[in-house]
Amino acid sequence: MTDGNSFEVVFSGSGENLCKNTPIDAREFARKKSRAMIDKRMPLDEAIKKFVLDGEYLAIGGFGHIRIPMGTIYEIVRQKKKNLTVSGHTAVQDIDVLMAGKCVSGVEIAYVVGFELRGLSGVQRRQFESGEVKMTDYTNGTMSYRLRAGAQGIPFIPVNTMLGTDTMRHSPGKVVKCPFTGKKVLLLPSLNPDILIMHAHRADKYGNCQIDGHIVKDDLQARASKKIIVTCEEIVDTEVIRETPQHTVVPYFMVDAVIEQKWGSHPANMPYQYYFDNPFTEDYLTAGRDEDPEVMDKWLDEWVYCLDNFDQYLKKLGEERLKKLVDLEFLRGGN
Amino acid sequence: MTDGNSFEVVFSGSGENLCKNTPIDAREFARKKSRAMIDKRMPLDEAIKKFVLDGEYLAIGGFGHIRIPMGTIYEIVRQKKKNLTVSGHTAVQDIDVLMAGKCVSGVEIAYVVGFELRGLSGVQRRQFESGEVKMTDYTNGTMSYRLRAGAQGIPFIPVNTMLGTDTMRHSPGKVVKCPFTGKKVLLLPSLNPDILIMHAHRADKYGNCQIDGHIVKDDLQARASKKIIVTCEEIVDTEVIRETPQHTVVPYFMVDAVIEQKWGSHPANMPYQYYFDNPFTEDYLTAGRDEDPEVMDKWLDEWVYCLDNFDQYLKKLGEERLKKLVDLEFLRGGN
Amino acid sequence: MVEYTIKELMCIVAARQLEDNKSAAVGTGLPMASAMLAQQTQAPNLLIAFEAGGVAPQLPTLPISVGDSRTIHKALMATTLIDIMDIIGRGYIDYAFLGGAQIDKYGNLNSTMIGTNHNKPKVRFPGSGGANDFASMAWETMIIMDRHSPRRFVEKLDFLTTPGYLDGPGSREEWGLFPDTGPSRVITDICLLDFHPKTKVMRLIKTHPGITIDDVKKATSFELEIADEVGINDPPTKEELRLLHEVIDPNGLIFPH
Amino acid sequence: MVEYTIKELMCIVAARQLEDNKSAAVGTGLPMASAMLAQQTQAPNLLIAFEAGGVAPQLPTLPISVGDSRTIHKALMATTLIDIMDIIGRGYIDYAFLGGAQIDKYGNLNSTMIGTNHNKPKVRFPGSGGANDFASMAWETMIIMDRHSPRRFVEKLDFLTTPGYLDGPGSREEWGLFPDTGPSRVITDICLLDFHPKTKVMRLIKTHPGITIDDVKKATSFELEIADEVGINDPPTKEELRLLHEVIDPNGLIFPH
Repeated sequence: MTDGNSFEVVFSGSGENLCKNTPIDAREFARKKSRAMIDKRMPLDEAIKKFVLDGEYLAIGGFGHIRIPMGTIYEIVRQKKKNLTVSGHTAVQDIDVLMAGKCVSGVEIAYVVGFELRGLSGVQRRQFESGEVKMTDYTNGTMSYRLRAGAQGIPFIPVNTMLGTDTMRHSPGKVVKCPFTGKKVLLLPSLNPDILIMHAHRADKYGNCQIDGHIVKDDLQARASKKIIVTCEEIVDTEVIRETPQHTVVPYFMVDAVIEQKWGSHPANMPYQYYFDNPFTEDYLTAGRDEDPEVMDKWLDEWVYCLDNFDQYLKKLGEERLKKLVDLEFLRGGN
Repeated sequence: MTDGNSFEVVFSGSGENLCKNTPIDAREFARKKSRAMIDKRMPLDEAIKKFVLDGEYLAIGGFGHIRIPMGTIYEIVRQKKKNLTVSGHTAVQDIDVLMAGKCVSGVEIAYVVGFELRGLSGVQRRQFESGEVKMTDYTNGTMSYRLRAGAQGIPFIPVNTMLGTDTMRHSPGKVVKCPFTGKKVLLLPSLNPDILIMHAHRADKYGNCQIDGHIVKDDLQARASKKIIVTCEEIVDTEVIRETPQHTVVPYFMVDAVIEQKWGSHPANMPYQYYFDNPFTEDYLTAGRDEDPEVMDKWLDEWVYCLDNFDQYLKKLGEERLKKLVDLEFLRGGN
Repeated sequence: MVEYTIKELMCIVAARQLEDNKSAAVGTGLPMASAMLAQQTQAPNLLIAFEAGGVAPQLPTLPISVGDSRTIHKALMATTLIDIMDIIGRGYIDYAFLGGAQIDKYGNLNSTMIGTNHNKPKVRFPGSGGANDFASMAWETMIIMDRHSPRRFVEKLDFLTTPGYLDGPGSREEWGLFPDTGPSRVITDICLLDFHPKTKVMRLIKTHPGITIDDVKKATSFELEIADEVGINDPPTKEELRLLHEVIDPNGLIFPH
Repeated sequence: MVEYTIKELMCIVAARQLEDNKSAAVGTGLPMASAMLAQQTQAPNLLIAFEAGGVAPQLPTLPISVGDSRTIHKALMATTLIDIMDIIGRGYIDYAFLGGAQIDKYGNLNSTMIGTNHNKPKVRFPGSGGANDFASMAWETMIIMDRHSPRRFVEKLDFLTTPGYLDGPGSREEWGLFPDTGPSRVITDICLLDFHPKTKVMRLIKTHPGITIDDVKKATSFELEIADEVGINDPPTKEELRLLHEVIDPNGLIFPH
């Protein structure tokens, strides 16, 4: 070890890294998983009981109102999981329902509180503004970069963003000069969530998953996370996967549980299958914005606690309503 | 800037970074390219004249004997380009022909000289062992990681490989302790090649490219490189690209020239289209292994210099021979 | 005379700022509508990229989200969020097109919180989303601020979410942000601003019809630069309004009929 | 008695080392054939991944390259080289399966050059390829060396391309390589070796039929550890040979008929 150079840290942020896993922890975890093709189908409630533990760090697939695993979210609330730390990578209705159900004690934020064009969430504002939920701010890009580092198994990654801002000051990032070029970059710690919940277009019973359209970040989240619960619109034969291997986003050996859950992203948008259920989300937002928190509790009673599972939720929605979302997706009959 | 920490460099390698571009140079270059959809079709010889300049750093798409842009390689040799530095990311017949044509003065090596199961190359051994071609050694993984950094626009990237080996000692890498976890990692400089030559299954005339099967590294090379020349088996209407946007590996605005060149990877393997022309490669290797370098010069005369273009090369090969490679690919009539 | 709302005017003025043959990464709402309008007018070759992975879609209608399936409808590429960020980092995106809750004289934006304690904000906003990434790495940042008022155009932000020129000339470079980047335009409900090339302070260049320079000064808590000749933005043309209502937002998502 | 070649024996002995329900990233040639044979025998659930992006193909025949189209034939995933590297870095690959030109007592490999001057090697070999990455990040490294001789089993490598235990116990960890990783088996044309758990020096555990301990010592330039009981590798069974010739390599690419 011949050189005594050093590499100056010109700034250190004050934020806390809310995920305590290192890439080495994630490796040890991966080592114990079988590489065999095992049938991983199980009821959703069983999967949540087994794999989502109080106090864990949760990553959620999809983006905003797109391809988010809402069926799984409702089940986590139904089981009253506690003290989850959530990766808030454009987190919208997914995190909102979790927070309404009092499941969340910390969030690493890129985008929360907002429902994009639909305005702000009352539920999230109350919990963040009261200080009861811990926050560390990042950006959508840097949350992805942290996952990329976690997927690679490296403990940190340089980025060209956040530099000079309060977003940086309140993060755990450190600014250093590149030892090759002298350019300043921000180093951020990698991210290895305990568990990823995601919703795919199709999977086989072993967990090989395919997604249609933009992958957004599910590929990185899957590679970075220790455990994965996949719901999908359809469970297909492995031969279907083998016909288009280029289309596989997550290989089976990373996956712990597979559940067929048609409409599993409702009220969100499943590209090429169904569009947003906008009135449903508006009603939900309105309940959350009511000054009386019991209004939201009543919503949860009606749509989560009083139902045994997601199939009952779908029954309650009714076929007509769901069919209309398919028409909307295919631009039949207005936006 | 509040903190005076530093970040110890415990080792610095002695190797030279043979690519002088920084991510900032690559950005400035990208800024000048039009974002308009412009017809970029042109004859291959014109593209090479215009975009491949003596002394540049060249990246080559594909891997080993798979999906390499041989038509473009032959044209570079035909035009007697000089002093290219080549990214040798499992470089086999592609780099061999360039070196036989005396086009190469430096190589960043992950894998060279070998033709996998077919043994070593006489051409490359002579040029590397005489010291006439500069070498810096890396690995296949680290060459990809350097490209990923170049694609992200960061000047360096941490990796978990090469540590403690002579491969590391002879690289420009630096070993540091992670400022978050204390784990040692190797930092390598990012890579932004001057030019990428690649061969795709299909592209439109603007340069939107799709590849079938494993992408290997063409996606990263495209994002990292300043200029791109694409040859493809087929030029398709843009509507074809728009039908499966998930399948697009390189978007048009990165691309400088598009050339339809059926069989453009011969004698290599184009997945789902044609298999290796093994006898062709064996004959080529035999010529290169001859102690008399004129034997290789004769091969080049016959297959490159005496032909005006790749179409003449295909004519010389004959339809029967090419058709057989399709049969081999689809496992009709033996390996 | 053509009737129009201020929101329509803002969208149209913003669209007019975008040059042809350039590229834009756009946020939800007005930025998206402006970029789409520019494609229909002076910038037919404007490349639009969406944060969630959609590149150059043929948008059948205004997307409600930067990730929704409209953003990949007949797109040239449907990729990942990190790929879009890399593409911006590599210098392929000319315009970052954003909004915010507060802005300061150097074009820095707050979309994180109101209050003084980050752990217990008075009002919690969404945070950066992709805004900080876009404004850090794209060549230019275009900003739409929908209410120009002293509480939003402030001397000091409650939280600096997204970088403008940070502490002024040279400050972006000092922190390691890419050279020759930063905000170039601010479009508000009363005016159009750019940034003084030397001081990097926001500069009034055009007011909206009926607004005076003094109105703008009063609506701004910090001291603005004022261009030597302050122009007046042309009101929307009939064609611009038609495109907005019939082509861009036929369902009245942003611009109700 | 069954007739066999030494190459066949090496491939078969190597295959026998692979446990079921594990995963292997394999190089060209013997490693690939061994992993395929293990799938046909004691390790039907062995996951095979190829450097160029093929994961769990249904190999119709022996691929000639780690990237050729056979390696994605009816695969579960066809991805990128960097994704395979990431998957290894994340701990999903149990066996790196490699060869080399020289090896030292700590299982370090040279596949780069013979000579003393890196800029002007006496013999230039291919270099690392993916070998260094595999051996750095997979849990175990299995090594096949096709000629066990003093010039190949050396005290000091001409170039340390790919890490074994580097300078001995603790050395991998000191350089930052992942804990609890390193070479576990060496299969040669005369014997089978592992590594002493304390000293990390290569240890003879089984000879091939007809080979003595002394033969192995003479073929090795460094001082080997010798297991308390050195066994003898069982010769190939008829079934193993049948699988090799009829199922794995029917075209005689590696094992001519």
